[in-house]
Amino acid sequence: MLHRHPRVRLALLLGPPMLWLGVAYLGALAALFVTALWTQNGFTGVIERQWTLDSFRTLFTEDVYRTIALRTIGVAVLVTLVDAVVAFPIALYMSKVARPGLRRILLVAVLMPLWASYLVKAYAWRGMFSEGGLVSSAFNAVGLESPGYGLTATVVTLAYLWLPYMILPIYAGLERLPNSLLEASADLGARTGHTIRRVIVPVVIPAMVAGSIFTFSLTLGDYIAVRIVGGTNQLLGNVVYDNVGAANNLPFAAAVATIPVVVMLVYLAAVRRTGAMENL
Amino acid sequence: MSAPVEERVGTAVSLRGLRKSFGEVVAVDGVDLDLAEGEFFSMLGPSGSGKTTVLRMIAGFEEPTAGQILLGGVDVTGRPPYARDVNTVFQDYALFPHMSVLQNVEYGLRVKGVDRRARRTQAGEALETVRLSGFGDRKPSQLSGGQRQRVALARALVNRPKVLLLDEPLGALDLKLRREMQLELKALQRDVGITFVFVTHDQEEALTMSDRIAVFNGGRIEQLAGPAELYERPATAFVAGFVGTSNLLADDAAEAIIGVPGVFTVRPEKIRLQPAGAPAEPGRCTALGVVREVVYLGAATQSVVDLDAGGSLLVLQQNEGGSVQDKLELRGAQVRLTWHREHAVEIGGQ
Amino acid sequence: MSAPVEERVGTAVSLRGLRKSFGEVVAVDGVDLDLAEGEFFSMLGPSGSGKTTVLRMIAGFEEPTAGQILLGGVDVTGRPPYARDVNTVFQDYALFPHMSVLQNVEYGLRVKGVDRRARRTQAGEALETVRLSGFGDRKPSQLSGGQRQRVALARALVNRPKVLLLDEPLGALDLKLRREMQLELKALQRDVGITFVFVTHDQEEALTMSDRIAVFNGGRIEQLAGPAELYERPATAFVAGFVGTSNLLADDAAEAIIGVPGVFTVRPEKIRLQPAGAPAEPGRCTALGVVREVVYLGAATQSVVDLDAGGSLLVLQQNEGGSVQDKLELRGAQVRLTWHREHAVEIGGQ
Amino acid sequence: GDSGGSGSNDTAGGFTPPDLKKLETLGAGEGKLSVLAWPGYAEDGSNDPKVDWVSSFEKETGCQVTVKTFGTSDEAVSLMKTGQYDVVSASGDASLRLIAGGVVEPVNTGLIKNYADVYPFLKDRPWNSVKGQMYGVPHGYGANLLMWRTDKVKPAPTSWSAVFDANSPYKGAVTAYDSPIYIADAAMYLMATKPELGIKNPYALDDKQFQAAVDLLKQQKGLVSEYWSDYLKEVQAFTSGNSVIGTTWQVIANVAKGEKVPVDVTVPTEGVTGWSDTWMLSATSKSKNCGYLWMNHIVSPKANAAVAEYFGESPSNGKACAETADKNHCTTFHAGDQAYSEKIWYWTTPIEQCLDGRTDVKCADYAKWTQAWTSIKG
Amino acid sequence: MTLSGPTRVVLRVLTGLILVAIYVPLLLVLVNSFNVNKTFAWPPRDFTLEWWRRAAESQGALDALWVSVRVGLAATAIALVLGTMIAFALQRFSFYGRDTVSLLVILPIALPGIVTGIALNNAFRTLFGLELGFITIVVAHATFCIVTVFNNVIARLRRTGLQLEQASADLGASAFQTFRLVTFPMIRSALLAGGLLAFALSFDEIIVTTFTAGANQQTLPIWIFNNLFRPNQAPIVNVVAAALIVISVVPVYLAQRLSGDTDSVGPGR
Ligand SMILES: Nc1ncnc2c1ncn2[C@@H]1O[C@H](COP(=O)(O)OP(=O)(O)OP(=O)(O)O)[C@@H](O)[C@H]1O
Ligand SMILES: Nc1ncnc2c1ncn2[C@@H]1O[C@H](COP(=O)(O)OP(=O)(O)OP(=O)(O)O)[C@@H](O)[C@H]1O
Ligand SMILES: [Mg+2]
Ligand SMILES: [Mg+2]
Repeated sequence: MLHRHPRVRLALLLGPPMLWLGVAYLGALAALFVTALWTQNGFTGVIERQWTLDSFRTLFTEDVYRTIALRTIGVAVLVTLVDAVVAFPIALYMSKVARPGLRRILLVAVLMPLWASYLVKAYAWRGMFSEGGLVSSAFNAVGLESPGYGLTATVVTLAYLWLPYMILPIYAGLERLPNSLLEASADLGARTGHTIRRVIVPVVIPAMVAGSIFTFSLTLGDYIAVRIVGGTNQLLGNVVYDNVGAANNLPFAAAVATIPVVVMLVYLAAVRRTGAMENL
Repeated sequence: MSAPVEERVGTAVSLRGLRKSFGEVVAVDGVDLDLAEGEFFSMLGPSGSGKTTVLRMIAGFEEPTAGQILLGGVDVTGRPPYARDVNTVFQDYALFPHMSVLQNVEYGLRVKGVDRRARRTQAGEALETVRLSGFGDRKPSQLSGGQRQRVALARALVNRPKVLLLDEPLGALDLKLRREMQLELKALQRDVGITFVFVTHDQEEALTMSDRIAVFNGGRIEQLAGPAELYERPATAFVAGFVGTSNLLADDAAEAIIGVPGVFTVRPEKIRLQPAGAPAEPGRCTALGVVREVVYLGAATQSVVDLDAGGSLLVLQQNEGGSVQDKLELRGAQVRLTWHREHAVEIGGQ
Repeated sequence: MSAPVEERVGTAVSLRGLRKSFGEVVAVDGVDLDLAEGEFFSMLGPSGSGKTTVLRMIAGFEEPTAGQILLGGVDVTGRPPYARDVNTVFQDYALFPHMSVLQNVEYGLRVKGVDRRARRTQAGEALETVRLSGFGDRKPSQLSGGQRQRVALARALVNRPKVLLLDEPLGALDLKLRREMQLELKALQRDVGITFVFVTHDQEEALTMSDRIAVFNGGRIEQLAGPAELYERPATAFVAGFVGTSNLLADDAAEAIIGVPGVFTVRPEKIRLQPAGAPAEPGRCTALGVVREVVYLGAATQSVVDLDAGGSLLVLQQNEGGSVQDKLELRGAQVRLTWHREHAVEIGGQ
Repeated sequence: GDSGGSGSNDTAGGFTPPDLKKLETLGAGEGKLSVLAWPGYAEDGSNDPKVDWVSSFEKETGCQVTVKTFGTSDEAVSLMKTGQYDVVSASGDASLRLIAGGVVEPVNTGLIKNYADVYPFLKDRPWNSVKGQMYGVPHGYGANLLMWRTDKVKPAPTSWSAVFDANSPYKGAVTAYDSPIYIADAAMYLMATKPELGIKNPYALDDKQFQAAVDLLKQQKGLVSEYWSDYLKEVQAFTSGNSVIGTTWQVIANVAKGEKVPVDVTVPTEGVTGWSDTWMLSATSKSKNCGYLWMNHIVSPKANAAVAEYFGESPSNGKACAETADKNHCTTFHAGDQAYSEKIWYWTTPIEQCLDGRTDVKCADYAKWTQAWTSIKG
Repeated sequence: MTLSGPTRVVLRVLTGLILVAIYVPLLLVLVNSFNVNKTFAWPPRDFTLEWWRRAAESQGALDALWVSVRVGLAATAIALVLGTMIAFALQRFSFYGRDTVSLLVILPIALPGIVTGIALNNAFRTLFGLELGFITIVVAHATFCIVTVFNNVIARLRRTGLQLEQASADLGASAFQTFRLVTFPMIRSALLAGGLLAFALSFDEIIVTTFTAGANQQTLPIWIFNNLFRPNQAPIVNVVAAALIVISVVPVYLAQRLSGDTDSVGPGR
């Protein structure tokens, strides 16, 4: 029966997940952003359903939000770059140098930190960045001033936390890259640097972009790590959190939340063509 | 077909006692070879016989366990691939998927630092050589198998290497295309005059194209000769079987028919199939038998004849004239097979 | 070779006005066919000519855009694959990698609910038929290409289908193995008596194995005939070129040599190559020319002769005797080509 | 004196809470109770078997307790509004919002036996009552003190100027509490140092006063190494020396001293802010009897002592002082010391109607405070 | 030999350094779980087993672990079903809006967690009238876990193609038999890899969980979060984290072995 009706089969397959994602999830998002156009009673925190652009007006007129948004995007970019730079050699080693046995062990080694609590890892970095901690000892040993708590520490900690999400897609991308391409490059006279630059990097870029979707979105939404190692800095996540969790001002929180959402949607649209979506 | 090796100017490639083992497996077990400049040299052998491994050692992808590799008289054994004046055409072509056809072909010049304009010109010429002008802007994924094969060829040739290594370059093509590419490749080699080292497991391909052929078996060279000698005078039963159909006469049958004990091979096309009553000819061996099977091949007809003396022989008859039906009706008939005494080649039993 | 179709008991497969289009592309453009029970039927044609699509429609993987499919006289056009009494041997075998050889072979019986013991017995027999007893416990990945091919065959045959569909089943095998498997497959088909529908783009393969051959071109059947007729009497230039080497004589050359204007084809093996001074024979066409190229093929030698009257002809000579060197030295020589008048076949120009 | 004592003003805000009925008689327990509490206020032994004042309650009353904790007062408010919790330990900066929003209901203190023992100066205050009607049971209180590293900060500070003055020698090592309510600390400092602003109550700031406090905090940001919101972070910062001076809670100082960190605390001359927490009952609770039983239990001497000691604050029940393990606890935390308590400006939710009684101006409400806090941190 | 000798050496050294950088913080956590200092001041004054002893007695940690495991399993199960369905729909059918669907699948992971968190929190309470609790955590987690399963399964489907299923139908198997005997075994290892990653993602999620957990359910990360803010509890958190790292080797390694091909483990691929 079904075999005659591919449309019916498709509907049966897509129906439940689309109800979940398309109706429930998208619906929740839509409801949130509708809330951004309402207002709340500042004292009781009760949402009043009157249409107003006040939240957005505040968001765009106060410089501080632009500063925070730019800072957050900057941190996300840096975290992504650090992760890409760090993940590349280890992924390359795993996929093209290590033997299968070692490869498996390395993969486990890279995945394992995912199971150690996020908070505990962040506090471990707090310890390392504190005065007298490992990082500052290392800096002092070479005669430099330790960066201490601040944006540097935030970038390092976030990059550390999201590293596995960058390594895995790059590794998978390199795994799919046939060895014969590397051999062909060497055969045509290219030294290793050339081969990496001209053959390996262009081919793994989609994988890196796939990883960057994770690092970007996770950074844009984070408010905890920056509180632990960020010194006096705050990111967009903190503003959203403070307004919803603290001030109970959901309309304004929703308005602020549109910033990372727009950033991510623009980013997704931009990377769509690279084929990154296939590499997630 | 080609001048004997000795007359050539120089030696392009020399392999001296080349060995390679992967752990327990001995892939290449002592190979000595000298390839002349401009020669079309083929390595033929069954799967796993070590052909690819030899090629990869020449290219520098694999380090020999023992032995030396000389290119133009210079020992290059320890050098990395990019420091060797050889290029490879890979079986799967290994075209860079993110570059256009032109960029692929330019690649070798680009990494050597040839300037943009010179690069364009030379790459354009190379593409013309393989009849792909106008395809420069395409991506490899937009080409057919045969076209990709030609891009791989152009990419290697543009560097004017001393030696071109080809690992079953036609293996992925279909029969008709393969035949066409064989002719093209051979003509190209003649034009550019570069030494070709060609790996294949297709005996017809090797016979058609090569100046000399090395037959590999178990990591060693079983016989090294020109196509005709290899085909007409196989040194071992293995070669006889691998290069052409193995038509063996052994033991009693050999004694009865040829008059001497031993193992002999007779190529099917050397055998004449006659009515049983036909008169014996002097100087020809004769065997009586019954036709078990007749297969029409188009240009020829192949018959299997069970010999009265034991064993059976394949006979190939060109379909020059006469009706197909007549030939097919021979099935079950008594026949006489004859061949020149010299065409029964004694082979080192194995 | 085989009895004419009319004598057969029944019709295994009938295709009536079969069409299939994918969007704009018309893959199959009106095909009518009747296949007899027990027939070995081949579909031959270049890439993209629609062979696979026809096969997939018979198997039920593709719904025809128009037309009907009858199996044993019953219209099965709308039925799903599992409700058709046909089985398929796929080009890449499509063996289930997670099952052992035995489990693969048993699969069809298992889903039909045949009990364990009966299943074992029948699968064992099928493996024996393809000479793979003792391999039942291996995984497909532990088999060579030829062995996998035989497992795929056993897996299909164990169901005793009315019709077996084979889509280039030998395409992935190397030359030597392919020849062996051709013989085996043909013998097997004779033993089990099942109708085989065999897709190939290798003309030699089709000629060797088939009772009848349909030559496809652009989604249509160009010629449908037995091997000998197809080869000796091609209906069109396309068939002449695709089945064997196309040796065309046209225009002035035809007028000069054969005496009538038109397009003629002569098979290379029908042509006799003689010294230019040899006497003309009655009843034979004659053409003078110069040997441009000689290629040694092992069992035969192929020459390209440029005709004085224009055009060129390929000539195939079986290497029955004489030295190879003599033949190769003919390059550049003046020669006379002759053939029986009847072997110049006039074809419908295209 | 009157310098502190937000308590002197009994007419809180002047808003009218929703008209809700309080319970008149106590019935049998409903068998379960959902508690929303500051971490450390409702310990059931699951984190440390020795720290448990919930199990005994469950045994006595048959009310099975589930505990959810929150990190800031604001979180408490939003969680309470879900209606999933029966009782909450609300600080002064949350309580009025809960009352005004109709989230919690008036409490009949007559039904709570231990209420009688609660220090009188904690009863009927603007953050736990409206127009003389109590909305909960006072539970414990404490001050936001000034803490410093005795080895790094010399001489010992006596004024908040050490953390507010632009020329503070401790630039880059100052820490401050990470919450909008911290604006009150700045206002309190200005009350003493800039009398011309006319600040009477740090929780009632008109635009000019508010702006002055915000500007002070923006200037302070240059001195701050980090803002803290949890114990661990501050103790670590003082241990490592990343912070050497800043606002703190007594309990944090105790932990730090326990870890042999050389720190000391004081009540600076300008006064301090602080908290006084109240257990309140959800208006939509289905377990109100258990809620009353809980409120009674939690201010009972034993439980009140246990909480005060574990959390590090002053108990609200004088009898608790006899039950503490550390006999000096009540002394350390100035329990029952009305004069000390009067010096504390307890956290109160800033609302538009000025809490200091002014009616000619509008005061900055908490939403403004929140947005200002974001812009202070930048 | 695809890369030159020196490059291999450089890569080996870099890999070593990166692994050190990955494991130093984890090692620190382990060491701190023995640190007598309650706020794990560095360097440790002395070591103690006290925290391990107290952790072993901590019912709260065990309860939270159990909640996390149940949430992880439930969310993974849902994600397996939904992710597989979408993968099949996208791989086996061409229809208008395919791109939109594939975008929709990655949206929950591509949008910051706090957005997903407050959106779901708001929707659960106001739109669906659900009480926050176990179910809401599971729903939220499943939403962003779908993508990992989807990616693994669709990559596998792309690689295996349709032919095995056609072969099965050809041999007489019904659609259900084909799924049971051929399709499912073919995607099993991809399901395992995707499921493992989904579980890991759910297991350590804190932001979305903060907004979707009710009063009575705390997952392990939430428990950790709360206990870091409790005097004297922080060291126990270190113990729990250290124990988790050690224990996690087992499922990760087993999954690697079972899935056979190493390449199929990834946030997808
Ligand atoms: N990297 C390797 N590691 C281990 N064994 C190898 C490796 N490369 C080749 N071998 C083994 O060496 C032997 C020779 O392999 P090689 O690839 O040279 O054969 P070949 O003649 O090219 O065969 P084919 O026709 O199948 O390509 C085989 O037994 C093969 O299994
Ligand atoms: N699923 C499909 N969608 C669109 N076009 C298709 C599809 N399948 C086949 N075609 C087109 O139909 C035509 C016939 O294809 P078919 O596979 O039947 O050829 P074939 O004769 O089997 O070729 P080959 O020898 O390459 O296998 C081709 O042009 C092909 O591109
Ligand atoms: Mg090889
Ligand atoms: Mg096909």
